[in-house]
Amino acid sequence: MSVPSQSTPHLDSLYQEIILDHYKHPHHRGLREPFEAEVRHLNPTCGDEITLRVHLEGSAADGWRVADVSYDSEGCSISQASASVMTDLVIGKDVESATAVYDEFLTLMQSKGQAEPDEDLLEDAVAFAGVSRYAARVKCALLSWMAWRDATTQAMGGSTA
Amino acid sequence: MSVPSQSTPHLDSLYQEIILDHYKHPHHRGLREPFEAEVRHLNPTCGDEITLRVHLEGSAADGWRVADVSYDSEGCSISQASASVMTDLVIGKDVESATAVYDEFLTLMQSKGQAEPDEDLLEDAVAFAGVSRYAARVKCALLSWMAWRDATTQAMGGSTA
Amino acid sequence: MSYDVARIRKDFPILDRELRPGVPLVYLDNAATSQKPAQVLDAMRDYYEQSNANVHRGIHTLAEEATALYEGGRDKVARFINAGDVREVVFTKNSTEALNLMARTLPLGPGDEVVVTEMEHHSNLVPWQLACARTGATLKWIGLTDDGRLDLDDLDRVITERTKVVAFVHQSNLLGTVNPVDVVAAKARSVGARTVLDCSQSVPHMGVDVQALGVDAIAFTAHKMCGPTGIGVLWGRLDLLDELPPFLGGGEMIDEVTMAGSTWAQLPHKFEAGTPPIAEAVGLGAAVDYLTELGMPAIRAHEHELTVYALEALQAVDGLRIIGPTTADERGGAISFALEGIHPHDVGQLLDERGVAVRVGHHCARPACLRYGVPATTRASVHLYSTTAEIDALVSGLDHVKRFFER
Amino acid sequence: MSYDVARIRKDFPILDRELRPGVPLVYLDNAATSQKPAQVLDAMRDYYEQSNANVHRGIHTLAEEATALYEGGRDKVARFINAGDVREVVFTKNSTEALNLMARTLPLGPGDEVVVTEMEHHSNLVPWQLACARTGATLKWIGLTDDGRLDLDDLDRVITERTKVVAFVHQSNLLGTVNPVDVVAAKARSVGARTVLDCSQSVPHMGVDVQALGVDAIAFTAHKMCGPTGIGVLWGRLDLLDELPPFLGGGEMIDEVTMAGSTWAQLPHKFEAGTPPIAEAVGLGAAVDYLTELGMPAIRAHEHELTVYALEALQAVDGLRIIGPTTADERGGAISFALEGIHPHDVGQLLDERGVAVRVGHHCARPACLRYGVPATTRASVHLYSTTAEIDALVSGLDHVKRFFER
Ligand SMILES: Cc1ncc(COP(=O)(O)O)c(C=O)c1O
Ligand SMILES: Cc1ncc(COP(=O)(O)O)c(C=O)c1O
Repeated sequence: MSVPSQSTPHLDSLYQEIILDHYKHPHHRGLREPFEAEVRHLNPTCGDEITLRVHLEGSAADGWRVADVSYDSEGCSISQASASVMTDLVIGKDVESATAVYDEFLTLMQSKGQAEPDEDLLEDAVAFAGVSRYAARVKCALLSWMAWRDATTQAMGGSTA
Repeated sequence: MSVPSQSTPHLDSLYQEIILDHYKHPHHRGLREPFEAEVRHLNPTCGDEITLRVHLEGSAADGWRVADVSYDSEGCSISQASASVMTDLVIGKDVESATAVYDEFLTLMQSKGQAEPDEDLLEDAVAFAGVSRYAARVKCALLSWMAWRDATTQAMGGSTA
Repeated sequence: MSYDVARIRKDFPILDRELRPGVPLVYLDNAATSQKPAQVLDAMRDYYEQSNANVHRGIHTLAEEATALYEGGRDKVARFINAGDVREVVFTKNSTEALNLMARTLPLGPGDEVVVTEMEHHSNLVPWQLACARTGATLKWIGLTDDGRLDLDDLDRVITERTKVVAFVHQSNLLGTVNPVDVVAAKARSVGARTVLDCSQSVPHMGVDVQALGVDAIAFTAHKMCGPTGIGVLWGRLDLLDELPPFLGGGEMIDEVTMAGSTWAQLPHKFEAGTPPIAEAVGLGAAVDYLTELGMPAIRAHEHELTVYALEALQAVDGLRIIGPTTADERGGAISFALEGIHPHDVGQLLDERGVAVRVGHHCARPACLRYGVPATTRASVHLYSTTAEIDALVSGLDHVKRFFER
Repeated sequence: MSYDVARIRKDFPILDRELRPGVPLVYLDNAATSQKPAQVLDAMRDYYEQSNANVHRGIHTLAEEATALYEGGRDKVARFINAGDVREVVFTKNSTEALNLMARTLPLGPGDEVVVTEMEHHSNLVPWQLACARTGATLKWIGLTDDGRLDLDDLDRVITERTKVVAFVHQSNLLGTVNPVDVVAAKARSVGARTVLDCSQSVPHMGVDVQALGVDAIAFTAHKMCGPTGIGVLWGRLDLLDELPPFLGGGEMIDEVTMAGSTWAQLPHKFEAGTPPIAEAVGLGAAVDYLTELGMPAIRAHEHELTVYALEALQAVDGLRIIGPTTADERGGAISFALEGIHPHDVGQLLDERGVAVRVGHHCARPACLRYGVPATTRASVHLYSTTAEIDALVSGLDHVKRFFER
């Protein structure tokens, strides 16, 4: 039998300065109007919670643009910082490009510390690379992203991007 | 941890000549009339089965006497021989004395090979002393005795001896 | 790299045991439970000595390791049976719980019918009897032929538009029969019934591919496949398991709980209430590794050879009648028999004296015993480490038994 | 022969582990699961290497040995909790199954009421929610006081003539609170309700005498009391268990089976369908021997000392708030707390960096977390091998956590 992780990598790789900054000074926080969809997501293991609103502009024909993402959340530094970083990354993008970022972030989180993140696409979110090594924290980092994805799908009328 | 029985005692102590004799030439076998109670007992683990009838004489006031015990059974040598020996021992006795034999036999069977059986009371049934060492066979040896006890209680109108 | 049974036996410490001085163990009770290789015992011990923690809810190192090891066991099982999705693998305490889970949660009502077979183990019969009693559904069954096979002539009569579930055994623990899963499953599918396959005796002895089987759910149990006691597996199609209500309630199987009500976790956790059998999942994973290393086809070939050998040797014993198929086609290595005039209890006892461990009784398949007019049978059953020498010891033991009672 | 914790720790190989070079394990997650002494691991390994067989149905030597060892485990458990009759001890897969068994089989119907408390573990809450949803009964609960105790003022309001079952926890896994069983049980008895006590956190830490408790049934789980995963215990009064219908159907739990219907085995087998956790019962028996040897009063005294020490040390940490009783009276050694402005996840993660294993989250007691206005807590919990040095490591770890987030 091989024990999965005899040695935990140093925590600095989890709690990057960027993460702590976003945690202490979150961006785009608070619930705003207008919005087309609001969702509440919950991480039942740890009680992390987010209520998130998405405001889109455009149409199915012309394409959708993420006009605003607002949220109210409770949780650990990882989940809080992740929400802040996520909003930075998706607001202002068209849904297709934002979804590409989402996909890249998801891949990174599922990589168990093995992926080489795409810095151009992920920007500040590369700081979460270390989180992917901590199975129990991956859910924290993904909470806001999942909520965004869910709300966006709803806002587009149920069709997937 | 102590392993319960590193060495099984020689089987001759289980398959005594007396047991084999009763097995091959069972006494009092067959279902007869008259009878006041008939029961069917079953050992679900091994499929041993007995249908047993009890005919009593007497009354609650004057005491009951075991006038006849008849049975039809299927099963291993131990259960067959035990039924034969049991009928030899109880038929003709008053219920109280027969119950004393029953109690003694029950004690012997639960002794895990430790008891000193009362030969005067048990007669041929002392041959079953070795069986008490084999937990899985104790039920075989007891099947007919339990059935007799049950039928006798019924025959006396539900009152215990 | 041929199949080297002498080398394999070295992995199983218990096979070296002498019951009494000079009386080595001849273990032919494998259908009841298998022995465990050192690899499995080591994996569990390592888990307890290095990583023991409760799973899922913790973020400390041990909890992460324990979770990875536990879920690693699930991954291994999923690969072993070729599950399409690891979430289809639910850990239970044994096969019996897995079958009860299905019988409790599949929707049934008055007018519905459940079909089983006359060769079911009680664990795939009693749960359906209870389900029918509870819901008002009716239990029907497919009968058996004299030579120990499903009576397929019954299929069209028994499986009808009213049939909601067909639950049947892949390989019979009493008769050794391997059933034609495709035929029964196709018939069930044609009337829209769900199929539940009891694989307790097949997964340990042949490659089982759930995607090829064409059934909706299967159950099996670790202790018969070189794994530990205390853990079994329910595999079910994701869409089916998703539809079903929860079975047991408690920790781990919930999403959100308030005093007023609760919602359920995702699969497979919805069906895993409470602390799961963690060390046991690690042990089962190691057992699956062990079986995979030897190769299920090689194991099956070895056991098939033994079955051919044993069937021939046993049928040469005077007064011995096989209960079940008398040839090794579509049949596994559990062989039940009756010895003329000698009760199985006596057979088993006298064999034990010579170190030969067989099972006697109705083997939790009493209806099939009744069908063949025997209250009980003697059953010898092989596994991957069994040898022809052990079969020889059985046969010479039977000669001894006969002499003993003829004297 | 005083309580020598240094010597005791030698029995637990995992306690010597370094998570990383120079970072020894400080295991304070005992309420989630305990560690296992070598004695328990040896007993299970010996069982597998020497006597492994399926129980009850066999007459060969291994089967007899396995049965004796399995039933020996039951005898030990019965003595440990002072059961009046060994048949009152039913082996389940964990506490959760034991509680589900009661919730499924106790008769309930519309108009009936089930009473729980707001501090229940999900395993003693969700089964009753499901039972009420299934039967039309109503769930009510006893609330909590601000200092983490049952609000006994609720008793007369909540427990009424309509109450059929009162299910409550002996010692809370979240708050540490030890509940006044006698008061609640007396009230329940006065209205003719059955009482089910969740002893998952009490049996491992104090002497529990079922005849003295005055309840009808209790549940506990081996893995929290130095035993293996994969086995739990339901104890119930013989007359009550006798009345109840079976829970799971299958092998071992039957008396007579035909296709048309079945009858049930005697207790405890009626409730033990399928192959039971055999090695696990052997391990639990060894755990009980281990606890008995140390002595439950000595264990309790040791843990009480640690609790006093920890409560004082933790309350000296600035910004730390205990969720639950702040003194060690009527309280065990599971201590939940909140650290001002720092989420438990972050606390747990940073403590883990220093080798300190604590649990964070709602601890499967979400309603109680909601009651105290916290989504989650950090929980440190001791066991018989814990030391004041480990408490010191926790407290200095918390200082580190605070510095980390204040920088
Ligand atoms: C109070 C309490 N009840 C019930 C349980 C459930 O025990 P298990 O998960 O072993 O079924 C636990 C532990 O998880 C507990 O602490
Ligand atoms: C065919 C079959 N089904 C079900 C079972 C039940 O397995 P378990 O006792 O592990 O639940 C067995 C073995 O006992 C079996 O042989």
